[in-house]
Amino acid sequence: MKKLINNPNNVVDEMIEGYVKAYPQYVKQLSENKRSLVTAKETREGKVGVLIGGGSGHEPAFMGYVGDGMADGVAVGNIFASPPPDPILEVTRTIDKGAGVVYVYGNYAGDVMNFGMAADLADLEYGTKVGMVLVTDDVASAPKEEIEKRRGIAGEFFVTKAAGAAAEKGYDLEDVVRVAKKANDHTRTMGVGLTPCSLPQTGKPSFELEENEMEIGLGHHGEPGIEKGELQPADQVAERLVNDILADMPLEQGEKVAVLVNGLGSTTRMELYIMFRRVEQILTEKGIEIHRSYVGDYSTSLEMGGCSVTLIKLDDELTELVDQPADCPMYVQK
Amino acid sequence: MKKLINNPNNVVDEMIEGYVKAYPQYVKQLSENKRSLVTAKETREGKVGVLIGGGSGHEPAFMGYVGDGMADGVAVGNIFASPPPDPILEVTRTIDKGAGVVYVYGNYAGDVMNFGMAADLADLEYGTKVGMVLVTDDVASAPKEEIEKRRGIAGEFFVTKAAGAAAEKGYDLEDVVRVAKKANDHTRTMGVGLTPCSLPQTGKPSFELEENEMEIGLGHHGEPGIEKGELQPADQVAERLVNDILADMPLEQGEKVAVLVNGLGSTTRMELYIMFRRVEQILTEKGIEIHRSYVGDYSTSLEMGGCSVTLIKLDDELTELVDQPADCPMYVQK
Amino acid sequence: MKFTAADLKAFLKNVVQVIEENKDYLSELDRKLGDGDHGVTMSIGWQAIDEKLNGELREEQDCGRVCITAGRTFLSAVGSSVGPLYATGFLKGAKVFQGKSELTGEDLKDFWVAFIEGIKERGKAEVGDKTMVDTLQPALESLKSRYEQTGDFMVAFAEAVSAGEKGMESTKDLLSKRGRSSRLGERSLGNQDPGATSAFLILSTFLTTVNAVQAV
Amino acid sequence: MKFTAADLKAFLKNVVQVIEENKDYLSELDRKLGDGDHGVTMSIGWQAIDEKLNGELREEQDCGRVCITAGRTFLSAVGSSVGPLYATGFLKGAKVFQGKSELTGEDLKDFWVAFIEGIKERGKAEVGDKTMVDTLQPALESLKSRYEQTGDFMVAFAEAVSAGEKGMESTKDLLSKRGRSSRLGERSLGNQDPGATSAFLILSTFLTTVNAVQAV
Ligand SMILES: Nc1ncnc2c1ncn2[C@@H]1O[C@H](COP(=O)(O)OP(=O)(O)O)[C@@H](O)[C@H]1O
Ligand SMILES: Nc1ncnc2c1ncn2[C@@H]1O[C@H](COP(=O)(O)OP(=O)(O)O)[C@@H](O)[C@H]1O
Ligand SMILES: [Mg+2]
Ligand SMILES: [Mg+2]
Ligand SMILES: [Mg+2]
Ligand SMILES: [Mg+2]
Repeated sequence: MKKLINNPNNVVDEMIEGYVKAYPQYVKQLSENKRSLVTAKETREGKVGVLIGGGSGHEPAFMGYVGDGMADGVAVGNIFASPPPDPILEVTRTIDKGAGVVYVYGNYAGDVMNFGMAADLADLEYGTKVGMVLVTDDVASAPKEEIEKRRGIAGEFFVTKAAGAAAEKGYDLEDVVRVAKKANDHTRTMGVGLTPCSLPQTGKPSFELEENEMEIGLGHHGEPGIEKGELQPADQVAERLVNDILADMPLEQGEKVAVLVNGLGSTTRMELYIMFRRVEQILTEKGIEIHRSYVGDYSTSLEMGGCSVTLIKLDDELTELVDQPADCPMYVQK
Repeated sequence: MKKLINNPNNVVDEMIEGYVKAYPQYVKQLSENKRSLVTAKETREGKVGVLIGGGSGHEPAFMGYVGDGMADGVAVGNIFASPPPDPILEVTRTIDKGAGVVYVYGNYAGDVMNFGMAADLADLEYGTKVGMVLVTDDVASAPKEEIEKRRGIAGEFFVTKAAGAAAEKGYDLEDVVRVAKKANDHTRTMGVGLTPCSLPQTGKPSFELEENEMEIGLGHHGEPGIEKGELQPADQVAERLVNDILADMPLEQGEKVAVLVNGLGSTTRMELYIMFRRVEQILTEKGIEIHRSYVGDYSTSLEMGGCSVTLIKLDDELTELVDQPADCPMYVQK
Repeated sequence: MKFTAADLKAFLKNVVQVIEENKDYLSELDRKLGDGDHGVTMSIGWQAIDEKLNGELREEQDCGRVCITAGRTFLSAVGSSVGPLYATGFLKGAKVFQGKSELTGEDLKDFWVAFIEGIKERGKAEVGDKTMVDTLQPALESLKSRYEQTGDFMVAFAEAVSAGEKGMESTKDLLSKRGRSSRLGERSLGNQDPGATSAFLILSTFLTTVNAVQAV
Repeated sequence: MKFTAADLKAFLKNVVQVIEENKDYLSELDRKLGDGDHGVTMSIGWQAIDEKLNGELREEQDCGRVCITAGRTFLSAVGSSVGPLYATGFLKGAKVFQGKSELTGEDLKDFWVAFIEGIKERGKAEVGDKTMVDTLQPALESLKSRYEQTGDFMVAFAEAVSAGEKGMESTKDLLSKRGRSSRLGERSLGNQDPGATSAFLILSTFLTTVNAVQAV
């Protein structure tokens, strides 16, 4: 797989270097750990800090979401690998403005351990109160009975948005954790993979699919999904994804959602809008109101082909948080 | 090539349908022609209208750039094909607020003829004054002696930005045309292609490159470029692109630019930031100041792999216009 | 010779079919030189004309109106480079046919002269630029001079088609100067221009159509 | 038996090499079950340890410090799942070695017990979950019981490695319950767990290292 890179071992550091140089008005690198980035703007004393992070290769997630109304800092890991505790800890110390820090991250074994260790150390070494919010939106990753085992994928965007907006509005630690957890509980994602990505170091495709196949429920790192099958027309794929979500999180007529149709990397916007078109039709047929829509690459898997559909059920509080402006390098909302 | 679509003949209309449903707060479809989109907000009487358009398949260009501070309307063509005069004309009529309309479009035979016919008809049928701004930023597409033959590629983003910001600020028709032409004169782009795209109707790759090859100067529609060669490390590719630009548009120490590193479709943000990293180093070494940077997919070629580098030389007027906020479905700047 | 509105529509129907048959070939030529869509574009445009032929043109007897509808329909359906070019051809040609439901050899000659002149005017390309004009211009010259000499449209048009074919083939050895492929320089050598090819297909389809009418 | 700080560092060096040799294999196993990076991750981590071995650990004689540095270095370099797991192993093991520049068989036994217990505690995985614990737990049990019976580390550790190997192989027939592959369900059957494999490589490399020391 051809890539515009230099030494494969340096891709993450070089990416971060470029990123920081591109947006000096938005982000800065911390001194001890170049994988630790925080907002370039002074954050308010007494504001709850929001910390995100995870493996790289998902850009804009996670580093693209540092800025007003979203996260105050991010710890960047190797490709598809949780960051270790050090950079998490350094970010934590920097963004703690006396009101504690909330960690929002995906429910993966590595992230759970590394963020967990960082939280323990933050408490031990600086007495920082840390709130933990695990994202578990991927319906395909475990049955409903084991919902706490589910992984976090594109829906993390909404959870981060809720946490970031709440912190911005002056919620305290407990309340930021509460709404972020509510956002997670109200969020479901189903994805479909068409073509693999490859790690720069191995150059090998992350999985194999025939020229006419798709994989439903494919993981965000190329982990095999729940069902391989013949590639269907976009309308049918959209129906499958939405129906799986609604089976898991039933929505009544009159309920309100925000929708995210997320590209995994190499899928065109054209295809994403064609997918969105059918998602909108299905929801409208069921009398579910779409309050706001997001279509584009919000959380990718390198150059993987495919997309995911995320629904977040909105109550008044979440509606207000979703609507709040944000200003980050890779995502701006007025 | 696998795509999430329905009938290949309907991709453009279905994309537009999805797009309009996703952003009712931003855009609306006109009644006579579903390929005609205008901003959903009421535009000011006496404001110069800015109209963009061209073939589809370049999303976010062009339809993603309708909104405050950018274009008032867009005419969408078939994939890689200029829109015919009808939708251009309908948009023109709708966005003319008495101060005339400026067309910003790429210098392609088809666009020149279709936009030209539309301008003639607008004058004839409604007496609308139309200003024409042809974008010609692609250095690779013709030698400097035939600069007027050059094609428009990613640099159209800056020309649209200049025109849109100027119109927003209340410039008159002549002045919007003047600054947009200045923006074009100050803008240069060089691209590199790694992997082809395919039209939904043919499914055939737009060109062929070996697994270790890249093509410098590749056109935005897969037109062959000026040089095929072995794939180089990102740093060398960046040097080649920037050097070709600077050979064509020399920049003195102390001069100021905005930079756009644009992905062609399937190239990851990671790669784009690695490219940007070297672009920034080269410019900084030469004492050229980067006033603002844009990195991402701003003008794609379906799922083509590769990227382009655009520099716009900024004087005070262009700096002000580049800095002005914008609020469009696929591009927001605070 | 007598060429009726029905024959004109039969010609258009034949083009629809010829374009469908050559769709992939035309796109393939365009992939070498341009953006690979020429067959797709021609197909979209001619399918739109086909719809009109099966619909509102079904009873139309005015050859001028048939051509106006064909031109406008083609343009609205495709835009692109060939939209304005072929549409202008049909619209200019329509003036010759205006109000007529039966066409003489002289009408047909005048139609094609207007058609080609219209395209040249619209696109401003010249012979040697590696465009459809390389097919159309020699066809035009041959048509005019042979018609002048013989007064026989059939003879003149048959020769025009041969001249157009040679012109089309000549594009293989030309450097691109117009359209998307002009950036190619040397690398455009050896490849036949897609528009020159579709223009030849249209001319030769007209020849087969008139021949068939003649033979009846 | 006498195992010095130099021997300990030789062991770590050997692991560096074994991991490099098995990098692609480990990634290949992870591609089947997870995200395909296990070999990449292990290589990054062990290369970082290698740098320390060639640098600040060059003169270090405290076996405890060697293990602390190895653990912290590995963790900082990789994060991931295996970062906290193997790092915890080394950090817990370091306590056993603290202040010692020569290690007895008893020390080595205690080290591996602490190492494995640490990993189990950190990851909370159980035997049968299809993780490295499937290699480590049987190794632990075998090591403890055979050492109790024989008092001979060499004998006990050799058997521990065999038990670990069987455990590793057993992961082929297990359904995933932990880590990235747990979503796979039935489809995880037939594939050996990458972490179970790297854990076995580490154990068996220790065995070869002690054997070599012994042989001198
Ligand atoms: N100015 C022009 N005059 C005449 N023919 C032209 C001109 N520009 C382009 N063409 C013709 O158009 C053809 C390409 O058509 P098509 O692929 O449908 O449009 P596009 O180039 O917009 O993709 C070329 O092969 C050439 O023959
Ligand atoms: N909770 C756990 N306890 C023990 N081992 C685990 C646990 N979670 C994952 N592993 C091991 O980690 C291995 C995967 O490591 P690696 O690929 O480097 O990390 P990641 O899964 O984060 O990509 C798995 O094969 C498994 O053996
Ligand atoms: Mg991983
Ligand atoms: Mg085209
Ligand atoms: Mg073309
Ligand atoms: Mg892994």
